[in-house]
Amino acid sequence: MPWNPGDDVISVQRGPRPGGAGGAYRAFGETLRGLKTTFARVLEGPITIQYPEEKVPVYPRFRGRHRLHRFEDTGLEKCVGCSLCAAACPADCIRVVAAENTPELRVSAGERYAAVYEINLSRCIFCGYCEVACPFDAITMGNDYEMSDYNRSDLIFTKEMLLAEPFDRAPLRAEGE
Amino acid sequence: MTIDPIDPRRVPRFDHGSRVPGWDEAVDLTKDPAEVPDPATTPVPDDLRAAIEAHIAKYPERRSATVPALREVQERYGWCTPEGIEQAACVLRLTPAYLISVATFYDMLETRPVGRNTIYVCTNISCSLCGADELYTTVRDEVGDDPEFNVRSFECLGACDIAPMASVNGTYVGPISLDEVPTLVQQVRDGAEPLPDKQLARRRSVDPNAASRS
Amino acid sequence: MPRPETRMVTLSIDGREVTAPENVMLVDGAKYGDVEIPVFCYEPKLGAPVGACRMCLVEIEGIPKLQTACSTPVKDGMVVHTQTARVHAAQEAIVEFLLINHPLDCPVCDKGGECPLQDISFGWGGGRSRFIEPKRHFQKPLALSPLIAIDRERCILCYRCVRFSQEIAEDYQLVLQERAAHTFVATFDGHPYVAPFSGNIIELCPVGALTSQPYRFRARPWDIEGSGSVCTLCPAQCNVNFTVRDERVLRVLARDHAEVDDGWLCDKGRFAYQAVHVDERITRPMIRDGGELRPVSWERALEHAASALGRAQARVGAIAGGETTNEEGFLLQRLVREVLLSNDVDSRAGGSLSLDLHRALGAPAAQATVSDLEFADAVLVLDCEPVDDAPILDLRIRKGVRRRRVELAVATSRPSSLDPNARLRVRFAPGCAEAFLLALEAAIGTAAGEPRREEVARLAQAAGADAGAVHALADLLTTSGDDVVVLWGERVTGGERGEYAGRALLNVAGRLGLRDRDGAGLLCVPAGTNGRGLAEAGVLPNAGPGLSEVEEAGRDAAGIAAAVAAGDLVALYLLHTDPLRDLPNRGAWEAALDRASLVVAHAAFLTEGIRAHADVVFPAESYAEKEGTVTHPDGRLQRLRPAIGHQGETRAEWQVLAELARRLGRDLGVHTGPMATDQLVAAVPFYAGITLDELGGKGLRWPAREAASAFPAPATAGPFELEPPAPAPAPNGRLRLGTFRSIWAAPEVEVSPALKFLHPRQRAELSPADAQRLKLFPGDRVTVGSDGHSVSAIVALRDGAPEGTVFLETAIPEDSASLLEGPLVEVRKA
Amino acid sequence: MTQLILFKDIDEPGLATLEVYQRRGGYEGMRKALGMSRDQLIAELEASGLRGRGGAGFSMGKKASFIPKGTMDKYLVCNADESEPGTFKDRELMQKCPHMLIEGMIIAAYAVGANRAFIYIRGEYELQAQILERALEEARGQGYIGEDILGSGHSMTLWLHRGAGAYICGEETALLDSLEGKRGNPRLKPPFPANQGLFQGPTLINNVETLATVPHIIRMGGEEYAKLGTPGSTGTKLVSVSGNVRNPGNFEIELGTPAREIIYGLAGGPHEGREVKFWFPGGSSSPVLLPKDLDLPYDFDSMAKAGSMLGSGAIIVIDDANSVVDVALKTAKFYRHESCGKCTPCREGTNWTVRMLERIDSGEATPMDLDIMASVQEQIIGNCLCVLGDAMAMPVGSMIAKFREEFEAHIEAARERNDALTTAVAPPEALIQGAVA
Repeated sequence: MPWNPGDDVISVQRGPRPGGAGGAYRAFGETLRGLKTTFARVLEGPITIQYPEEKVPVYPRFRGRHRLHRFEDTGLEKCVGCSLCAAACPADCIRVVAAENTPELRVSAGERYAAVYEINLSRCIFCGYCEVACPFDAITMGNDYEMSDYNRSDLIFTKEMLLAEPFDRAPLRAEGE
Repeated sequence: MTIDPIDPRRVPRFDHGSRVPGWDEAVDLTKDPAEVPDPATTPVPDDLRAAIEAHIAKYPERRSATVPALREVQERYGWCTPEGIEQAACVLRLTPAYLISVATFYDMLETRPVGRNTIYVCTNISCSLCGADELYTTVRDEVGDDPEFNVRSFECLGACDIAPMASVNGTYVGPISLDEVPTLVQQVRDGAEPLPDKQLARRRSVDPNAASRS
Repeated sequence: MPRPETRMVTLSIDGREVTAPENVMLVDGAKYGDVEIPVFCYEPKLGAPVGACRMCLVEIEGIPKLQTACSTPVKDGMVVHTQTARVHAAQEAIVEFLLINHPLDCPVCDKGGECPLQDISFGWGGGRSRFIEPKRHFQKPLALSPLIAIDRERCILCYRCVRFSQEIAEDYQLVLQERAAHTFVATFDGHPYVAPFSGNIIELCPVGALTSQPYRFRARPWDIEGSGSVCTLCPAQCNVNFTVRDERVLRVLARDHAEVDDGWLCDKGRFAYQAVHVDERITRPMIRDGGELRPVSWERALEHAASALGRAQARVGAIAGGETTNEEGFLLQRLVREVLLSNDVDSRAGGSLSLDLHRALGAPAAQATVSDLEFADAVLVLDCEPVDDAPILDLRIRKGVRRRRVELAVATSRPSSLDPNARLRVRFAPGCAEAFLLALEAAIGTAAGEPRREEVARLAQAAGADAGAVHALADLLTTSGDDVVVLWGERVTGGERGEYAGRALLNVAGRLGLRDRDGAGLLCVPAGTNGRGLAEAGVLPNAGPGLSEVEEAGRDAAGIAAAVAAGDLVALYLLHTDPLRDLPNRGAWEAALDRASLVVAHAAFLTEGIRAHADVVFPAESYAEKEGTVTHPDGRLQRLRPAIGHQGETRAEWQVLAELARRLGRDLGVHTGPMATDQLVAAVPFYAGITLDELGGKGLRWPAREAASAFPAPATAGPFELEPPAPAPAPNGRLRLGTFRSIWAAPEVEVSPALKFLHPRQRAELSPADAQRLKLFPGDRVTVGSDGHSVSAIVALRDGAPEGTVFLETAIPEDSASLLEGPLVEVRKA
Repeated sequence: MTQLILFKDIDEPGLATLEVYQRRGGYEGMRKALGMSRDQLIAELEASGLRGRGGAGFSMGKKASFIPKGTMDKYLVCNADESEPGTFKDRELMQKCPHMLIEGMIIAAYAVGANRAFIYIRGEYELQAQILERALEEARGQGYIGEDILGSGHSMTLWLHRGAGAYICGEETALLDSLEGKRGNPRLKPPFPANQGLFQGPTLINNVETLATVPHIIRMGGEEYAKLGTPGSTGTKLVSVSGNVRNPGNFEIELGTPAREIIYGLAGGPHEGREVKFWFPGGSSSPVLLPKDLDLPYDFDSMAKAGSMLGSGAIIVIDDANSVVDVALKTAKFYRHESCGKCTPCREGTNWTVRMLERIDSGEATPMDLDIMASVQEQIIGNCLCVLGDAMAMPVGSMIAKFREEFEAHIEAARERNDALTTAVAPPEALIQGAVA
């Protein structure tokens, strides 16, 4: 078929020419609109949070770093080393090695306890399945979110670290906030 | 890893209501396994052996004589003692565990020491409708903690016609009124016949048709 | 006895048409149609169903009541419903009843995650309980034995463990006590449940009531991986499944193989895995330095061994122990024959046989299989104690007797644990199997009408046996049916006259027509795990791979010991063996090891001979790390697969052997494990064409393959003309010495924490009559001695022991009977 | 007046001896039977319509005809383990006329070709066992038991086996296990004892009364015997009446006699001023019947039609002075104690029922528990290995169904009593896991 260049010509619509009031508006209009908000809030003062001196409060159900718990009355660990958290963990970051309680060394209330309980926080996705899986409410997701470290191996939290009170607690949001 | 030492007494343990001996028992790991006793190391009294062998002869398989053999053991030792069971096991060529399994199944075979005089008070429906429960408590109270007695409330003894009744050393007696209990217990203590005129052996048929004939 | 043929029937289950073999139970039949019927008490391995748990109730059209699917055989045209409301109601009811007193402590229960009760409660339960009364609670866990813990709260009284004890192991130690809701599983009067097969109840338990003490809390099902392999702790070569977590073997489970182990394991096989990870294990090469074995680098150990072997050259003798694989044995004989140019290589403990006899006894036509023991008309157990020598065969024989009424005869010196099951028991003097077999042959002749009665009497007397019993045995073997299996211990062909005993055995086999008959034949229980495979791989002084002729026959084990002691040989190569422990005549071996200028050993443990005499020790692989093949006594090649990586610095043994050869100037051409297998298969004509893939998980019996026709035929397979042997010595105030090796006599048992308590101590088994004559009582300490050697032992009376004989154990570290040279010994009060 | 068969000479002095028994025509049936062929004998038994007197009521002749012919070891077992609460008829028969049983057994053994026979007598029957042993000695002395009995070519041994106290051993397969020296656990059926019974051989098991009737049937002829009773339930039956009646004991009645006549006529009815509240027509395992059922004819079919069963013929009468809860608890406790523990529904179901009833009794229950209890009974019925579970579930279930208001009232009353005792601290007995009664 013979080629007819006329068929492929497209017409382009051009914008208005630069300059004039319209030009000025186009150049600064949006900026001014933004500045309107700025100037409107000037009186309120700065609201920057001075992290790490100040911390953002979290919602109560925020899933932060895990915590292991003890019974308040006996001081025994709630964890019996059942390893269900490890089974539930989609990131495979929990390792539990159980051992048996003896009359001399009683660590938990059941027959067994977790001799080794490690969470590799560099792999954890904070999904909270471990908390859901735990039949004894021994592990819960805490509120801490400050977990950065200089060394990967330091991100493997051991049982003692998980049982201990965190140094700094992340503040909770108040009711209705 | 450091773990705070915790006083084990502070740990709550289950408070259970097991009343079956054995449920809470672990084995003694220092004992040897209980295999079929070797005749070379298990002395069996001759008369016991003869009695058990006589039972064995009645059946096509030796094992059948288990219950009769256990009865022999009980008769000889008062209850199925571990030694007695081992002796019977040796003659029967079975393990003592097998015999204890059978012995604990049957009510009349005792696997704990008991008194020599057995009084089974029937407390099943027919008898208890006629006051067997009171009879049982009365007999218990009368006997007290006399170690010579083995008083048990028993399931139906098959003598509801003389309810409330008891089997005293194998002799069926009834109906027993509560005020006869002291006499009965005394008779057993003395080794006398229990309530002779109330024994089943002397009872005549109550069927009016049958009675009219003889 | 012909095996039952299977016919297929068609039935309808839940509207599906299902074709299943006739007479299988509905539970199994339903699986053919992908229908699952839940069960607790049903386990086909345990024999007839008991129908106790009632979980498998189903509706069968035409029968008003619900029926237990575990006890109803499938029938043609049967219409079954497993999903009706009635069935669901019944199943929910049973689950509710079972959970009434179950503690539901799954998180702390070892069974959690692999628990049938959990699965069935989820799958078929109602999901709720209306039981509000307090549950019962007991002390837990309680010990049932050092190996097993029992938790009675969790028990659902399914009877499996008790049935195992009573109907499979037949030890009758574990029973139910009391009745009704009070029923519980226990033993007699607090005795522990210790028996060779007790561990199987752990695997049978459908809840967490019986748990393994060594495995307790070690791992949960999602932490572990399974790895199938073969147990090489005894010739039974059971198929096992290792449970591995973090590169450690934590448990051994049975891997059902109907032709090998029938799904059971002995306690040694089940718990001796602990020896893989104990501190006592050698995991680094060692060299004797200043009188002490010290760990060194591989380089140094190899260099030292290679140069010393190079210096010794042809004056090297090599012994392979039972745990050696076919490949290792094959490479060892190549190293010795091709590189060191020595002929002195052996794997048999009991002395050498002629090549012809090896061929005749190993001929495929004369072999019986393990399952033949179950389906035979008659089984003769000849001079072996299955429960000690190959435990799982003991269960198989019991099964045959119990279920198929196999006629069992036991002909041994020592009373056997199978005696109560046997129709007939014949005792003969220790070491007199030859005379006994000749007597038996003559008695079979008599039964066939030959006038050989006097000969029987004379030979029986020479064997120390009762002539009447020999006649009775001949009658039993000839009249009970054509399929007769003779299970014989390698002990028969041991000793100086082993050759003749072997011929006598072939004569008996010929008389009974065992050759060329399916379902009948001979089955040898070798002394070492892989005795058969090593012989076929050429680890014999007078045979090369495939039982081929060798140009010049070498010395056998006893000959090697004598030659080393005499200085004719200077170096010893010990692969998986400690001669002081495993071989007879400890005195001769002590002399030899003392004199040898070089002893190279592959060993996993520092047993006495290695500790005192080895100059170079290479750490030996455990069976959980090994790669290779072993041959079952019935000719089944089975494959070992590594379950875990090599522990410590351990290296594969084929690699060490190949490396030594390379350093000695010869490349064997083996760079991987499978290459060694390929070389072996190429060298053994009757293995031709076998590949590792073909072996797979279940192994392969080479006698059943076509290549078996390449098996070298013996010049003659009998009947042989045999001279009567010298009669058994009369005790004359002394006692005949009989020896045996206990199932627990193994270094693995000594080092396993859980099994330690079982390791045997020497005891002298006597008949009550002898004890009375010698004024001995059970528990007395005695010394048993002959020719200057003596061992100390504790007196144990045994009613069935023949008069005039004392039995002592071998293969134990102290006071082993291998120190004594029979045939007569003196027993004195210590 | 009823024609007496079994009890004809029951109080004759010395009837337990061979001499008196033979004087009264004993062992004539046996002599007659030994002259007949085996098929003839079984035909006679079938013609008589005799139904088993032990509880199940299965035709005796039919059962005997199931025993395969052939030369294998066959067995005859007499079930003298009479332990159903309320039943004591066999006791009187064995005690007063042991030879009648022995004669019946010889005939039955001859009829089915059994060479080994056993009497399994419950362990508690000391006196009866002694009498039977003596009678057996006499019979052996006479050559009635032994080799080639009276020249008939039939040989048999007959031994007495004493039990040791377990109700479940009255169940025929449990009895066989017990006789083999095992725990008395019922076996799975099929195979039925007629094919694989004692020591795996074909076995005929019958109750004492059934076997004791056999000589009379042979003597009278099956047709003649069948004229007694009703067409579906032929012959006479020993009935044990006990409980709240004036004259408890065994009575021989023709089947089909109205129940009222037995309870009021023979047993004298309830005591002065009392009324029948309900009654068990066939031992404690039969569902209870009400006074309105008293006019039913007492036979197998009528009892079945009324929703209960004739069972072993043991009538237990409960008068209006008794609480149905007590009776239910007593019944349930008995079956809990006697369950063998083999199958789940029976072992756990009986235990659960007892514990619920104990709660009801101690005022810890709500009417909802009655629903649960009724549903537990339904969960037991039909799901067990043998009938023991059903034997508890049926009467207890029937009591709940028929006396629901009384149960509810009892719960209410007990609760109020509890509320009144505000000081009660100790846990009620019911909460502690069951004791051996």
